[in-house]
Amino acid sequence: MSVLQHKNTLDSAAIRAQFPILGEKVHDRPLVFLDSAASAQKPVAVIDAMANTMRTQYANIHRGLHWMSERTTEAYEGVRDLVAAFLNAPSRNEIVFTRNSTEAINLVAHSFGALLKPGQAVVISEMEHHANLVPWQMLRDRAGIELRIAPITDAGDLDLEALQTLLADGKVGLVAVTHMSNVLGTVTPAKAIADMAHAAGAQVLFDGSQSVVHRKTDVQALGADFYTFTGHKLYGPTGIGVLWARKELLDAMPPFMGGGDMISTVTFERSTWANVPHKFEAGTPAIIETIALGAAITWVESIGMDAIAAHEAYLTAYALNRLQDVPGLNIVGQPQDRGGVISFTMADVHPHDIATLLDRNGIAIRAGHHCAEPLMRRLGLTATARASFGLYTVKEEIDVLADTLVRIRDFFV
Amino acid sequence: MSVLQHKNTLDSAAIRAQFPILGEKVHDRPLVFLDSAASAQKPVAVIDAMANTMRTQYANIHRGLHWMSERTTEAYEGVRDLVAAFLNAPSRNEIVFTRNSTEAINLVAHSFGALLKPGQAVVISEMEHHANLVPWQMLRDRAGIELRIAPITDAGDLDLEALQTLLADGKVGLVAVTHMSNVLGTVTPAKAIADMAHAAGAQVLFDGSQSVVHRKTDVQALGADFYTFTGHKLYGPTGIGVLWARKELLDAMPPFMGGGDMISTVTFERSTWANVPHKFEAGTPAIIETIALGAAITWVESIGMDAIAAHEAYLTAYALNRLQDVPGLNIVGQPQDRGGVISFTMADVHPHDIATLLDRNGIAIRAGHHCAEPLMRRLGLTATARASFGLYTVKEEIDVLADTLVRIRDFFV
Amino acid sequence: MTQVLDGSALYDQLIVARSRTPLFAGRLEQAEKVGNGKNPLCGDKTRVELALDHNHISQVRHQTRGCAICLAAADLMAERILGLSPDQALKVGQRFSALLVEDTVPATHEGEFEENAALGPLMAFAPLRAHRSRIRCAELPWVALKEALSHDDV
Amino acid sequence: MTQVLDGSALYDQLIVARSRTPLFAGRLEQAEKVGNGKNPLCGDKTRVELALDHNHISQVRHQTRGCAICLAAADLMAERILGLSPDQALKVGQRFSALLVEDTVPATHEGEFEENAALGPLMAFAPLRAHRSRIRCAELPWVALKEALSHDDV
Ligand SMILES: Cc1ncc(COP(=O)(O)O)c(C=O)c1O
Ligand SMILES: Cc1ncc(COP(=O)(O)O)c(C=O)c1O
Repeated sequence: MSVLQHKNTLDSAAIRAQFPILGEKVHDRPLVFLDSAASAQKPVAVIDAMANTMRTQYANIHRGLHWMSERTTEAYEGVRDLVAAFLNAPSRNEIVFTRNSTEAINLVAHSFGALLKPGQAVVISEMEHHANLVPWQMLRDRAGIELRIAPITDAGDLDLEALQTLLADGKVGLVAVTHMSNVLGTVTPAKAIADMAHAAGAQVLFDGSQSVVHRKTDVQALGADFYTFTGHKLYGPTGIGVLWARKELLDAMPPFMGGGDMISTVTFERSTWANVPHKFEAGTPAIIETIALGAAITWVESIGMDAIAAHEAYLTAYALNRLQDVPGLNIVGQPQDRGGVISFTMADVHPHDIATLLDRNGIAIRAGHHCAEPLMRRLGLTATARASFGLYTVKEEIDVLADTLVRIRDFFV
Repeated sequence: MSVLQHKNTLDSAAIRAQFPILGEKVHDRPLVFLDSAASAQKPVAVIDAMANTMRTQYANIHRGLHWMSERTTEAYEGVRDLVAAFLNAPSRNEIVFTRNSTEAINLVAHSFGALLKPGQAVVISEMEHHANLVPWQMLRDRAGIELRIAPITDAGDLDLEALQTLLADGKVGLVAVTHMSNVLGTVTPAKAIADMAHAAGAQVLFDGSQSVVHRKTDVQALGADFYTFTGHKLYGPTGIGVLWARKELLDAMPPFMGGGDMISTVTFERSTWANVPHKFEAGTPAIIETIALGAAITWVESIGMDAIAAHEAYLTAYALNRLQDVPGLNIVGQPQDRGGVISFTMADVHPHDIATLLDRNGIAIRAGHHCAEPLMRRLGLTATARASFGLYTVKEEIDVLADTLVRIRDFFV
Repeated sequence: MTQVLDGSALYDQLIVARSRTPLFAGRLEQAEKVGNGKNPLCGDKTRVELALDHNHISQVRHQTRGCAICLAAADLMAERILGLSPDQALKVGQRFSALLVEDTVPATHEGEFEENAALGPLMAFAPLRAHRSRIRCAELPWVALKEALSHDDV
Repeated sequence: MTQVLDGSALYDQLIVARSRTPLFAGRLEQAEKVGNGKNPLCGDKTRVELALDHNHISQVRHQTRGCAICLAAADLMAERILGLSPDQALKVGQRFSALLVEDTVPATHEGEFEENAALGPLMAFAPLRAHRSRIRCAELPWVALKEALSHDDV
């Protein structure tokens, strides 16, 4: 059975009606938003959750003894339960709220990094987003940790044999790889990677920024030790991200930032830290955004991650087919398992010109190095154009994309 | 002229109408919200700015070549101009967006801290919030920096003579003190502190979390080198704060977190950093919240910081008067210059019981150590009750507070 | 209390009275079991001292620095557990926790809670359920008790 | 271009033509002034080489790897500055920047811009103002030019 035979199981009209922005026009054309991998649009449920919090029930949390503070604390802490269930984490106390995925990874590089010893190594892959690369470089330069790069195959899959070789000397303390590439769409074989890492005595971190959006995530089934994601790609607000880690690791790690709420007692001489997860949440957190992330998760789950995955698999297969027919178009990467992200180039047309001309026609895609410069170098490119899909994307939008690409090519050649 | 003669210059009815939450009831009583120092309520202008962004104009910023991204980038970067003007900063490029004040101070402790040498010292004061204490302890323990504590007087003012003594040996690299105490309400003599610090070769950081809300801030007139504040206390959303620092300092400081958007070029071997302020803004920032912070600043400035300051000075004087009449009530601190924050204790009634009984009557105050445990110890207390005022606070609310406190005292004694 | 002050439901007269004049405050001359509870959020603390006689609590004292809820909870706990076996005392504690945390007042589960686990005057704390931030004030003495009873020796 | 593709206003025929077939691509055998421009955001880069004769630009070549806007901007810049003095060339550059950044197309300020600063074919880039993220593509060659002219020697 070809993937093209997947039934489109979502009620797209009803879903799209939940996203006010999808009714907007851009350059007098209806908006075709194919840049969800950069950041997704927000459903009414999320917009209302934020507005209602600010309109009816808001105060600073945790230390307040009054009604508004108690209720806001409950709403905030309730999202920890939602996120734990969303990731199938063993405990709500393993959920740390951060600004975004980037901060979550920096937190691990700082605090778990402090437990690594000079001479130990961290392995990342050739297809990492800068968010899962630069923090490890900074750790390397600060702490004498070796940084090893697991190569990818020409098809855009992680080279597991090469990874095995990198793990062989037993020096690796952490394997930190993406669970889904934001450029190639590659979904990595997380369980296999975790097993290899664990067999070599290493912990494993998955950057789930892209993948949690598209499929059901189960950190226990994946064998993950750390998992990160970012709210704004999951139809939630900006300013909120998540680090999940095994409690035992969080307990052992020193705090990242100091301040209110992360302490147990403070004297000028010495402070002691609050329990996990609060040890890692210094200062007033993104209260309103966390509550809205909860609304996003509840909303996405009401649709169902499996239905979303099926819808996007259908769309992706359809798009790969349609784009192959565009003259001069070259799809970058042929991974074994791909999420709803497609990078491409076009002979004789620079990706920036593609993006601008699509934009003139109401179509939003991304062009550039996608915060993955070393991957671009590996691919021998300086930039690609990238179309990415969300649960609100429909087949007709892919048709508009493909048709417009044909015209752009005609225009330039 | 007594402060009680100040005219109440704000149109309080019109202002209160802008805050939907002020119409709520708590335990069947109208909400009297006197906990703004912990976090302020949000006007419609802020709520709408967030909702409108998500409804009509949103995408990830900086790297997008399409209309939604360009417009969102403009809105986000426009707030840098607004904040620069709000603080009278010399350049928009000196404005770094953070999650909150806590992160801003941690950023300085990490990145400016990296420029300090073992044996150098940082001076803080006895009345710091944990946010301006714990990061410096962590720096001390990590980098062999000495942490010196400038005492306060019994009235709750910074002891300038003692500060002078702490600076005398020329080892101090940074004086980091609050611009307004969240417990005592003390407004510190920033210019005098800056002059003393500079004369001793030290830089100076002011924690403006409380003070920017109440008065016009001019970082140049204050002679500040670093200044921090937090959006949620300034009637803005959670998840957004500000670090201002002189460009020369920001240029010299290494980055705090690594990731997308803060780099210039990345190879596996080496990355180079983007220019200031982007060097300090890794990953997708709190886009929606930054835009809403801009709305908050515009709204507050439309009322006028001077009018707000006058209103709050009037309220504070009125409250000090009214509270003095409550039997058994003791106001903590008599600083020379006080913002709209009053801490108090009551003979025979624990602050927590005060807070709970006020709450039963619809009145929200805070009770506890206010994230300033060492200050509590200095004052010989474990907790205080604290009432704090915002621009929407009215005299009648202070009357309700004072009357209810009399009844609480009767209830317990 | 004047009638305009709302809070009487929460601060039962018994709570106010015991916080003002505790009956079990102080220390034992010969404590066999000691436990401490501290709430880092507010600095409140309590120390519970016990003496046992034939596996029954024969004497209790507490030293408590805290709010009215915490003080009264310590004092009423002391009164309630006097004469119980350690197991019975801990069962009362479980039931007290359930009272504070659960949405409905727990009915006596048949068999599960014997008569000795009845809450009696501790029911005065039931309205705390509406003030979740204060629940730990009432639980603090029970935390100390648990610590006292989990130690094998002093 | 078919009529349904919107973008003709932005991608003037001149821009498309010059990006496809640049007239000033390549290197000079004896460059007196060299400047480089690089856009780290996208990796586009350009190298501008000049020869001067009696303080007038007598030869220009550019090597550009970039988008159509950047390529055409480099080529049309080369054409425009040929024969100008360095000062005149930089003035054209200023005026070009103003064209891209300001909300209204800059009128010729009396006296301020001489005839030689007229933009001519560079006016093709005016619609870029509506695509702010692309402005730096058009400015890149001018950045390189500025660098070339600010060096005292090669
Ligand atoms: C004086 C002072 N500094 C710092 C902070 C920390 O602010 P935030 O929690 O928003 O980081 C606060 C507020 O809690 C404060 O009052
Ligand atoms: C794979 C991957 N990792 C990390 C990130 C960083 O996410 P954020 O910018 O929200 O921190 C992104 C998105 O930009 C991503 O696609």
